[in-house]
Amino acid sequence: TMLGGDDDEKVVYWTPIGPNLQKEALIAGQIDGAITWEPFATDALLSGEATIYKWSNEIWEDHPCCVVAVDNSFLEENRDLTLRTLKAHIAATEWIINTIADPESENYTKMLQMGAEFSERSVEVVNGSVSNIVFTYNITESFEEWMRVITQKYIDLNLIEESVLGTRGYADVDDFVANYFNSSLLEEAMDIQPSTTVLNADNPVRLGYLVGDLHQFARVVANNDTLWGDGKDLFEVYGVATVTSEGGPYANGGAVMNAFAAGYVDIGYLGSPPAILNHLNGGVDITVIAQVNMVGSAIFVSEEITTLDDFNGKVIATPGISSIQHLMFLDYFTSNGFTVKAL
Amino acid sequence: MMLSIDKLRKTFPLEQGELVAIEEFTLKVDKGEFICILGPSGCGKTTILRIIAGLDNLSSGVISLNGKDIKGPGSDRGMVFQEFALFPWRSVRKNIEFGMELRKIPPKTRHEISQRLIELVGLEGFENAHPHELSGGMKQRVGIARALANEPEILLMDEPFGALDAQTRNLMQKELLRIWEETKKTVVFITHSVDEAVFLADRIVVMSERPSHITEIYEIPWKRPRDRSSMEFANLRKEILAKLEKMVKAD
Amino acid sequence: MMLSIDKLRKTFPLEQGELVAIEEFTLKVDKGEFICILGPSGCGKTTILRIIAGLDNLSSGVISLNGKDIKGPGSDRGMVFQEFALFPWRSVRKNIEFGMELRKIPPKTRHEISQRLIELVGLEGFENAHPHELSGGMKQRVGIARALANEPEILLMDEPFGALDAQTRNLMQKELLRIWEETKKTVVFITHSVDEAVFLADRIVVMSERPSHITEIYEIPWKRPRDRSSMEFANLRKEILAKLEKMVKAD
Amino acid sequence: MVEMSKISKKLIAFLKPSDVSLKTDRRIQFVKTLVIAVISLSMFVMVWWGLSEWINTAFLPRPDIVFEAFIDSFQTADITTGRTMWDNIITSSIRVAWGFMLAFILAVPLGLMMGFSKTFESFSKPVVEVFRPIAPIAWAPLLLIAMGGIVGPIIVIFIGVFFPLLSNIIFGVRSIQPILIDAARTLGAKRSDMFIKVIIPSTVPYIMTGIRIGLGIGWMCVVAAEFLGAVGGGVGQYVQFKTEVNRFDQVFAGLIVFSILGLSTTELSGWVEKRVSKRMGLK
Amino acid sequence: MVEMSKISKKLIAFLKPSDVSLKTDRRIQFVKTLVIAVISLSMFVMVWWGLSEWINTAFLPRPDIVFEAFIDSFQTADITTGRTMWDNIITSSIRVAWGFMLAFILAVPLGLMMGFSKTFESFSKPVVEVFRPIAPIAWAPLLLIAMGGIVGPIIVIFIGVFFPLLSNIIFGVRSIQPILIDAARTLGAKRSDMFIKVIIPSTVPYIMTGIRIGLGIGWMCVVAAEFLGAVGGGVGQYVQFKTEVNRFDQVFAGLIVFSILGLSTTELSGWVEKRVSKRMGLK
Ligand SMILES: Nc1ncnc2c1ncn2[C@@H]1O[C@H](COP(=O)(O)OP(=O)(O)OP(=O)(O)O)[C@@H](O)[C@H]1O
Ligand SMILES: Nc1ncnc2c1ncn2[C@@H]1O[C@H](COP(=O)(O)OP(=O)(O)OP(=O)(O)O)[C@@H](O)[C@H]1O
Ligand SMILES: [Mg+2]
Ligand SMILES: [Mg+2]
Repeated sequence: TMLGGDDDEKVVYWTPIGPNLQKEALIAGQIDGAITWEPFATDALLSGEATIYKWSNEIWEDHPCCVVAVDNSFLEENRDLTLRTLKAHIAATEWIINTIADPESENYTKMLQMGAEFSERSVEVVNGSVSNIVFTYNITESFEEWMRVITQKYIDLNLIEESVLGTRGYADVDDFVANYFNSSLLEEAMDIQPSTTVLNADNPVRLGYLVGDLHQFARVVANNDTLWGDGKDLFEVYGVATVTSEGGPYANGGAVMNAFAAGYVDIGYLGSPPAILNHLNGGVDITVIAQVNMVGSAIFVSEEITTLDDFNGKVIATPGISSIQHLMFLDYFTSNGFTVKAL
Repeated sequence: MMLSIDKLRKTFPLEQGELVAIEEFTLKVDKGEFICILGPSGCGKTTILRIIAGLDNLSSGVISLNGKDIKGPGSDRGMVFQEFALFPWRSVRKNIEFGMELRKIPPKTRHEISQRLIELVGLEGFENAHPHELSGGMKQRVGIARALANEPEILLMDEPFGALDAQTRNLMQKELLRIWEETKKTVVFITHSVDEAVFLADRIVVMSERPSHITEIYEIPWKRPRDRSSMEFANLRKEILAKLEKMVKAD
Repeated sequence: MMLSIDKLRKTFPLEQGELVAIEEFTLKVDKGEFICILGPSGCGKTTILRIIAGLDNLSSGVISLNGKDIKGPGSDRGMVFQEFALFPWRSVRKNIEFGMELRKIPPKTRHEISQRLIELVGLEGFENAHPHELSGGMKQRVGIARALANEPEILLMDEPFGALDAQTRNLMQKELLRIWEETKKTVVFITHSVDEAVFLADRIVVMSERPSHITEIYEIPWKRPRDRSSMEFANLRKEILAKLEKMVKAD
Repeated sequence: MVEMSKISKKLIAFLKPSDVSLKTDRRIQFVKTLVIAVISLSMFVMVWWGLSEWINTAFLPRPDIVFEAFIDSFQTADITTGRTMWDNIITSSIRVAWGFMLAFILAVPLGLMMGFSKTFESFSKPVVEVFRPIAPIAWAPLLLIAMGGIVGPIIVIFIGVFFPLLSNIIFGVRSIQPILIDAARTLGAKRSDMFIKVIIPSTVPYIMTGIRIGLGIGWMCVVAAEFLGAVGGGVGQYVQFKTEVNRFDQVFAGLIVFSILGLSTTELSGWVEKRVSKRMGLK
Repeated sequence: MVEMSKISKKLIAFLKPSDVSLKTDRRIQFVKTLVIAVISLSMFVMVWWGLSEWINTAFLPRPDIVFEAFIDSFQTADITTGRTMWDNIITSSIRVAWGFMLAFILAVPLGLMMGFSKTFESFSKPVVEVFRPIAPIAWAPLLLIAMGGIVGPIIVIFIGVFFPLLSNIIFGVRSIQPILIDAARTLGAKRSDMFIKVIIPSTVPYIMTGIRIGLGIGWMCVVAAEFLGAVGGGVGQYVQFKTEVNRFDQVFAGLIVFSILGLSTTELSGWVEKRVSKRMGLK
């Protein structure tokens, strides 16, 4: 609307806007669409102000999304706490999967309320959202294959220089993925049993996560202290006290990585691409130890946009450069012949 | 009779009370006369000149030029300042033409007049120089030419040669007399140098310390150029010096 | 014989070639003598004084004090500057004590000496004033006291009274003679005022225009205080003035 | 300042020549200035009020609402940050103080050396000149990540204060009247004496000027650093958060706080400058 | 500048008295300065290189890598912004130019009036003094929202340039030697003559100084505004985005660009200042 592309060149503009503000920006006419995480895609859709151009599953089929990462020095000194935190993540994820499977249950209602409270969106929106997200925790073969693909995409887009792999001590992309994504802790964590006492009451694990991101619902559920008895939350059930890290919740995965770098975060929920990007570029010393979800993002647009060509000259909001949504946006439009420009 | 100052009194307000700078000053100056004013530092010489120029107001008394009361500055009186007060961004010629520009004199006439004045004060070749490129003596020549350009009836000069070295000063005194004789202006000239006053003046007005009045007026009927080494010169010089020194000593 | 300057020559480098400031300067100054140097502007008077002070280097020649070559400044020569050159952040007393501080003289002695000097130059009551609170004459008294505080054998004065008004200047000349008679220092005094030179000096050294040399040395055996209005004073004054004016005219 | 009053006196005299005594003149002038100031500020508030009613945009809240938000920000801890305005003011001030101290400790000796020794200057100037032209705020994003949200902002402020301070000190040393150096030499000063007894004291007024200018830039830097993600509060963070949630009354309250803080800083350093000048006998 | 060379000559002479002619001295000095500068900069690069190898952090990339990123940023459009460094430089410069022009157009007449008329000053000063102490960057978040990402940054720069310019102009009018006013009056100058023929010309050097200082602050403002969300590119935006993706080699490339731009601006305005002074006969 505001900026036209050249005649023979298709241009799409982007601007960083937090997902929780994107719908308002669209209504105010500042943007023509946005790529976003749930529940904000469903929220925009249900508001009647926008349509979904594509779900992320239609762009990258069955793509992984968020992961859990741990600061390496924290891991070294607090392996037990890390495992216990991980166990709570697993338990919470399983609870979500089971709950979604039974929409009639009391838990399902509770879950929607939790999601609504966390994301500051309505129960209806949350209800719509959860079916778009695939919750999981295992680090699988196909996950690792996707990580290789994403790393390669970053290299191809020159957001990562290939030589930096060597600088960080990896032989190649395969070596990087094999080492950086560590499934062994998950296996160890499976056997963890609940603890009667909280082991780190004075020194809670500092959790980083994103603003209103329902992909990271497991963390929300695990932090809920009405589900698990004795007024404890699920982390405490496994003996771990937690706290939201300094400056959190964050606007995007890059911010989580920067908070890791600044030493504010012990364990963090974030998208897998920023975990790759800022680890390789910024040397942020962490390891990815679990998956969180797959798919569950979307491009929503104003009614002016129905076809790919309609994007020419339009402004699309992304959560920020180092987010999976931004990478997907870049990949989708550049591979479809667009020039991508920052607004 | 052209300039008449009658019972001039000037006070400046202080935090507490007021400072009587000039108690009483009465003087009549004839057309074409060369008057020097001498007096101890701070006695009000500059103040009087500024009042004549219309830059300051008097507290009481009457001051008139050709019968008309002086109210504010006017181009009938030209002033030459000890600090030169040239406009640094204007060339020599432009400085001299300043007053004429204000009087809307056409550029051609302006140029002719300024050319004549530049020759009069001996600044040929420096027409386009800026003040910072000139020596003190040259600056003061510009100051004089600028004052003359308005064709004032009276020239007010406040220690114009005070900042010059001895040799340049002597030269400038002779130049001034030459110009004075050529232009026939009335001159009121302030100086600290008794020597200079005796060399230049038709009449020397000696002022007392503050609150000041006129203590003495010396008439000097000698013709010019005067001989500094003559007996009469030395004697008058000595007499006036003694008078001034007594005033400072009493301090 | 105390100060000996032999065939001093001083050049300054220019963009192209060099400027010969002083062609040749030869002079011997006796202990306790009062020497005045006169000469046209730019002839190198200041340069000579600075070379004696050790602030500048000579290009060729020999200059020695009591038989020892002068290499750099030293507290055996005190300098008084035309621009006063007082340290603005130091009080009168602290300015005077500057040199003594450097020589690590204990505070008590320092205080005694500075007190004596303050009395000598007549600055009682202004011990704790800062330079900006003083008049020009008072500043120069501090400059003299400061130079004397180092008990130099020779006092170098570069137009010390140039910035003062006529009356103050006359007073300061008398004061200087009084101090000179009390302290018996050797003095080399630069001035532009022939009057001042004749009033003060044992010998007057007159320099030529650049490239300069000594044109004449006048011995003045008259006793002090000298009478400015005496015939001999006026005559000598006239003679020297004529000589200087001729030089400037030739310019 | 001296010239100011001189010329304005001159100009007033020119505008309406009168022989009213200066003393009365000064009093009248003062009262007049005060009355005009009050009229001026009231008119300003009225125009603001009128504009905000007329344009009717959230971006320009009414003065009374802003005033309320201003008062409230001091009385109650804000829900988003958990801090009162006092806390924020203290945080921002401590940051500026730290950055300033670091800059002072480094700039003073470095500046004196650079001004004094040509060789040392030839050596350090090229490097200084690489860094000096970079707007200090340009370092903020990098430093906030590399040094974290606590030390990072302080370093940004340090950079901001350092260069004006350094330039002023070097300029101060260079501005010493050569004649004072000469005078000290004839009085027997050796190199170290010169440094301690002549160069440092005569550079003090320039250091003071550098401090005043540096503090102004220091405030700009703290604002920027807090906008960009300083950790631990601060007035800038308050304004940033309040902008995000569109509480423009509180944003304006924050701006008023900045105005007061900026004014206090310049007034304070101006006052110190004057006192020091006076103590050093520099009028 | 005059004092600088004067005193440093004096100081050199003091450090090692010698009668080497000044001409040779100057040449030797120049070559020496150059050699030392080269050594200094090489040492700087070497220390940087060594440090980055030693600390081995992504925050301090090796100089050769930064240099490569610098060159590359001019040659290829960046994938995140879709712009080359040239585009960014042009965008930032145009912003500064706009903000500067607005400030100039407003500050010059206002400053002249405030300096000239005491009454006008009493009236406008209180309002100016409310706004002046607010760090211009503090307005950025509000203005970026209220005015958008294109006009907003320009207004921030405008605010940044306006106040130093205004202060310098007022100070310039106040610094006019009263004696020049007197001289003009005795030559018959009326009020309007005084303004046009005395006050404006003698204020020009102060305006030039205000411009130089203002442009420095203008660059700080453009950087901050671009960090905080200006629309349409800019070097600040580049640095901001590159920081987010932790491409610190490119961040440093951006900082080098800032250094060059800042230096060019001061050099340029210094050159204009000199030329104007010369043309106006102010040496
Ligand atoms: N604007 C003023 N306000 C108050 N006092 C003033 C003002 N102008 C002059 N004076 C005082 O009036 C007295 C006379 O000053 P004036 O400048 O006329 O003396 P002068 O004879 O010219 O001295 P000098 O020989 O030093 O130039 C001095 O005591 C001075 O301090
Ligand atoms: N550092 C320097 N470099 C080049 N030329 C110099 C230097 N110092 C002095 N000169 C030149 O040497 C000559 C003598 O200068 P000096 O200051 O000694 O003269 P002076 O007799 O003291 O003059 P005045 O009476 O005006 O004080 C002048 O032509 C001056 O320009
Ligand atoms: Mg006077
Ligand atoms: Mg000299």
